[in-house]
Amino acid sequence: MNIGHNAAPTREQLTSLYRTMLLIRRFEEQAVRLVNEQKMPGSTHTCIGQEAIAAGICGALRQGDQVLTTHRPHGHFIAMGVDLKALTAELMLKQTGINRGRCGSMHLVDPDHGILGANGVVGGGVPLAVGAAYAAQVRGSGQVIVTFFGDGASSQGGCHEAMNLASLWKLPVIFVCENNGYAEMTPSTAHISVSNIALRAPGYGMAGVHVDGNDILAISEVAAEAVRRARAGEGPTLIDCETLRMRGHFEGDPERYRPEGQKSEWQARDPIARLAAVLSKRFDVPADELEAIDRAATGAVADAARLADADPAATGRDILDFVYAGEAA
Amino acid sequence: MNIGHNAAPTREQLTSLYRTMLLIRRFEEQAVRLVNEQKMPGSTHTCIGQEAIAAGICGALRQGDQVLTTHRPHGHFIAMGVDLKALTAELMLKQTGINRGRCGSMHLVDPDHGILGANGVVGGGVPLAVGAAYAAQVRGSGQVIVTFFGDGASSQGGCHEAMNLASLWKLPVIFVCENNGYAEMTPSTAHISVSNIALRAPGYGMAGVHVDGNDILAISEVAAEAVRRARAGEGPTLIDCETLRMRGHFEGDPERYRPEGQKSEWQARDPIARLAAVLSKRFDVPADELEAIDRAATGAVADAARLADADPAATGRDILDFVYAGEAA
Amino acid sequence: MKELKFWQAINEAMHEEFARDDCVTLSGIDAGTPGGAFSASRGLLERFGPLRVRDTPISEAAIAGLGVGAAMNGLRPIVEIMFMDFLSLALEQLAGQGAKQHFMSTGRLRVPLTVRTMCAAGRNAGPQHAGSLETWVAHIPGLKVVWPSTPGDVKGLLKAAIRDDNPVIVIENLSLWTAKGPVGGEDHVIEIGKSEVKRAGRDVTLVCVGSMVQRALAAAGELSAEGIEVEVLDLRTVSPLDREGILASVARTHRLVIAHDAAKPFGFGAEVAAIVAEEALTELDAPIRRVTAPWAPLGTAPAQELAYYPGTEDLKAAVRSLLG
Amino acid sequence: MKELKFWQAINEAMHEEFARDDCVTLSGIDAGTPGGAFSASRGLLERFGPLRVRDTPISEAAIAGLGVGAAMNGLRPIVEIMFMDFLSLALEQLAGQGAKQHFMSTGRLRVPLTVRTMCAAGRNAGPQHAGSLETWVAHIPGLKVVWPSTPGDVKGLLKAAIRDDNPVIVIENLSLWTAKGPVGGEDHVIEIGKSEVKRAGRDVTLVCVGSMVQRALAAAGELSAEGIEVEVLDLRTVSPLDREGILASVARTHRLVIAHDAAKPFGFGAEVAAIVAEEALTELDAPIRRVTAPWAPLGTAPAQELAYYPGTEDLKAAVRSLLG
Ligand SMILES: Cc1ncc(C[n+]2csc(CCOP(=O)(O)OP(=O)(O)O)c2C)c(N)n1
Ligand SMILES: Cc1ncc(C[n+]2csc(CCOP(=O)(O)OP(=O)(O)O)c2C)c(N)n1
Ligand SMILES: [Mg+2]
Ligand SMILES: [Mg+2]
Repeated sequence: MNIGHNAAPTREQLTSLYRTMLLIRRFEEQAVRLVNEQKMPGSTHTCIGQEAIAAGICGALRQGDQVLTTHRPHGHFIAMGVDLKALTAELMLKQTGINRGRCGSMHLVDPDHGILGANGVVGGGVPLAVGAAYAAQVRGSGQVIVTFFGDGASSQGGCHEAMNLASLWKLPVIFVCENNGYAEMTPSTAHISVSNIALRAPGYGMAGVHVDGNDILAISEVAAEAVRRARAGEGPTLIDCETLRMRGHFEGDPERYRPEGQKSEWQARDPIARLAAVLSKRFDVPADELEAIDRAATGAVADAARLADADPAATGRDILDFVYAGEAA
Repeated sequence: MNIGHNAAPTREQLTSLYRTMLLIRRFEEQAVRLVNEQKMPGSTHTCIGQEAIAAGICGALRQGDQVLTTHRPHGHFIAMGVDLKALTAELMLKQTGINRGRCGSMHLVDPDHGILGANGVVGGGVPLAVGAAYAAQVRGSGQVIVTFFGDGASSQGGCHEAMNLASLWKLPVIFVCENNGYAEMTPSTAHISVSNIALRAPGYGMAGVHVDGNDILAISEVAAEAVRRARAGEGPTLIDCETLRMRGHFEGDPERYRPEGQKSEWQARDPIARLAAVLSKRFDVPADELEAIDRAATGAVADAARLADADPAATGRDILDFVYAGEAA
Repeated sequence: MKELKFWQAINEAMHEEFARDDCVTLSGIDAGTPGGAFSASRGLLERFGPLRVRDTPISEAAIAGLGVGAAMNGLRPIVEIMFMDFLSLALEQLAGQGAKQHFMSTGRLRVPLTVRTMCAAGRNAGPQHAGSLETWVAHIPGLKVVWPSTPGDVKGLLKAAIRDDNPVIVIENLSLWTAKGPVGGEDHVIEIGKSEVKRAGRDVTLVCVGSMVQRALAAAGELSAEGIEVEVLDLRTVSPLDREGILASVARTHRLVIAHDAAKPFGFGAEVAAIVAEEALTELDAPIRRVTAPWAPLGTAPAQELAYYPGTEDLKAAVRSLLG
Repeated sequence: MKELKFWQAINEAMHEEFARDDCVTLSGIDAGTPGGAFSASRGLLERFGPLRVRDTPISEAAIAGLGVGAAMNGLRPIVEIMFMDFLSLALEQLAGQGAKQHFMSTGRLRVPLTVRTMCAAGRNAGPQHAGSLETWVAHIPGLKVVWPSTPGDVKGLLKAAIRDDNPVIVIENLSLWTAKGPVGGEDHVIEIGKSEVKRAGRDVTLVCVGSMVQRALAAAGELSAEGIEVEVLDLRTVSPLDREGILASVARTHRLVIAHDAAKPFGFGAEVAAIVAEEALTELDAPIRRVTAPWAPLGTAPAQELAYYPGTEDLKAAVRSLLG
């Protein structure tokens, strides 16, 4: 779905975004439970509170566009329409997972749905996105490439190098910083030297926008313009989305670093509740329609988990497959 | 010598800067000849046209301050007062060179004169400078650390990481970009996405200044203020010095990439001639005094070369010395 | 002797060295306020203050450069590269810059730097988080690399690293984090470059390091019941390797197995094998055997990890195969 | 057959592969307008245009990432890391990202990337510019590493690298730049992973690669006059190593010397020695010998470089010592 630059979003468009955001929220809430039940080994990073960014940015893309994301990737995968069952199975490290249990939460990759990968290495995907965008430019494929990265990742040298290059070559790439207040246990003020990363855009001769990361309407508008620019050959955009990670860095994080009252303050800015209010107030969407969307989301993620749970765990038998392309797997 | 923030420079100060700049110019001209005579093996990068930057920045430092520089380091070494004979001997790869012929032009290092090293790796010294500045801060040594780097080096990830960190920690470091129009054979417009690197300073919450790199008065003023800030604990400054490399990237470079008329245009901005004009017009320094300075410089570099030339070439005997500290050399 | 967990031994070593020398500092991601992502730096910030103990941005190149540069200007810093995989991001500053400063300056600069880094093998950390990449740094003259296998060893080797006037990389296995063991006092410093026989045996030398030592000891214990006596040689230091220690053990046993979690080609098993093939070929009564990870990235799933890393059974099979 | 200089063979290989496949691109510092800092890409920009042939900023991580990402999205890119030393800056994108994409995506992504990089040994380029660091990449599953020794080989191996569906690092010795030799035509593609006997001999196998092959052939020629016949085995590929080729040669000669310009520990000499010690120990009539650079950074001065790298005399002495 592509919300036009100036066109006001329609009821259908917003309802669809609402559906995506709820699907992400319910998926993540379920992931928390599954981690606690020890059904998702390894570390799991959820994006509760950040759903509007995934929904809004990915919602502005079209078939063929590509996304590279981070160690906190579930929202982006869902917004790109991956199969929920295969996704859940991967997080449960099942043989039937998207990546046969090789990747788990942090290294997920699903090119069939336009996702060139989560990344276990902070900032690792940003240079890759510029490469994918270069390929789009050379091939004239019309693709737009999005790379999500955290406030923490903005301090990686590779991000800087990639932004300079992308701006110079006017590549069709969008840099989306999910500025969620923390890198692990360290608050952003202790690891980045600016309040928002979009302030770095002028230093690359690049368009930069700072946006409320919990406001899906604002994000969708910014995303549509960035996509338009990229597709028109006008070059990259750097978008800083101000948000807050509402759960621990990983599930199990004691979160000792939270200032008092922070979460309840941000609760009031919850992106899903805000969109629900818009839908009901501005578009007169009845409460039971919103509830039906929620029920459907809850049902969909539960179905996925039930099916995935029954699947066989990944085995050690095929660990040597796909080391090199062009060899028998 | 330290030109105060607001105080106008004195005749003595400017004469001293003139002496330094001429020493660098004559040294580099001689280096060109020595390369042509095959007396300086390896690649030699000269800084003709850029002398004001070395003289102005290093001239604002005091004993104990430290400098890290690049593969184009001669000017900085001379401005920091290294022994001309030992420097020349090193470039000639003599046993008596500063680094016993191990380093040559590109990897020179002379901590006894406050220089923690040239660098064979573009941008390689910038993170080191931040480390040295951190040590200064912890030890309360009052030192200021300067790191020179090229326009090309600004695209290195390590520079970005270092700047973010230095700004966050308010380290006593000065980032000096010698923006000389080219990185090897590629013009700056083809490799950096902004016209001057100081435009990146706001993205680090850092002070940034763009200065005419051929105007010693302007550089001295900017340098004095940056040093004051660093010493006062106000944090780093990013200085972009606009200049032009007047010779090839290395001696032997055919310079096919030069637009016509470029050099003659910049000849009119020659930093040494401009300072000579100031000295004679504003300070009534007589022509013969300026000539004497020149003669002294020419003589000093010639003496250094004559002495160095007579020294024995570096041998292969001691190549295993100083691999690890604390072992017999 | 007092018993401590592995991470507590790291913590104690740092506390002691911080107290002993004002020039010791610690910088790393989450190293300060949170006391380390895995608690190893707990209490340092409170005790030694925010100048000496500092959280950094996620900037591995700058973290390494910070350490090298600070060491060049009078500190004796410890920096953290959270996982060994991320040495890839720090390698220029360590191998290209730090390793060469003493050499290039003909002795006038020193880089008394300690780099702490973790190996997350065995924790379902997946393809980009659990690498055993000691080869990258062990190949570089000017660097040293140690890899302790017990709480006592990590304390002694970390203290040695901090006091060493050269850049030393200290690899810490997360899988050993809560392993308990006796730990020496303030003067417990272990010499870098020396291996230790962790179990003596006459039949086969089993060379290993870090968390592999536990698997090797388990294998040796089980094989002993079969009448096979394995000598477990814990290298402790991956660079420089202890030639004398290796050759002495092979001279006793005449059979050699080397085990590591890194991929086989260009791992330290190759170097140990080459040393023996050069200097003690005639001592060998059987081919050398290497037991290593396969030639593939690592999968995340438990069964994949289990199949990937050499286990006690693999070690036993390799030892037995030499005794035909 | 036509004779070309080494750099001309590189140039011709790229021209041919660019013409053959629209997806082939080249990015690197000075690669475009100047035609390469050392002329290897001459004429490509003019012929194939500025989209496919491009100058990059001095950003080795982004250059590598550019290549990997472009390969993941349908191109068959060539990228340049000017000198092998600077692989340190690109290593995460190559080893941490590029090498694992095919594996992680269970076969759905491919990375048909070629990385050209130079070794400047022997040109007074100094401690940070002349490294032989093939170990860094040869240790990584998912990557391949080739190192040609002649104009014919560089053409054939570079073409093979470009056509390969995996990331391949091609190392080019600047010291061979103007060496002339016969070069095959458009279909001249050399299989990656296979060594070549560059000179047959019955007494000693001398394993080497790249510019060392010339020194080995010189040594073999001189030793032949003394009645010693050396078999010079040019590995051509450093990863994966040609086990069969190595073992077959050792089975013929029963004596093995390995020579390289990299430091000895963890160099490919260790891996070759280990393979033989594992699989052909009983074939050996003498200890294995490695002839390598010493355990030190490199100095710039000519005499220092001369003393540093193994020369023909060192090779001859090593061979003779096995026949003593
Ligand atoms: C290069 C690198 N360094 C360190 C880590 C360990 N690590 C994993 S997530 C994380 C924090 C990332 O913060 P941010 O980029 O803000 O993303 P967020 O977790 O907030 O979404 C760190 C330091 C890593 N994975 N990669
Ligand atoms: C990391 C790295 N990449 C490439 C090179 C090769 N190289 C040497 S000098 C140079 C150009 C540097 O340009 P700039 O930083 O503008 O400095 P200038 O030469 O103009 O003073 C390049 C690419 C290098 N030495 N290091
Ligand atoms: Mg964050
Ligand atoms: Mg420049």
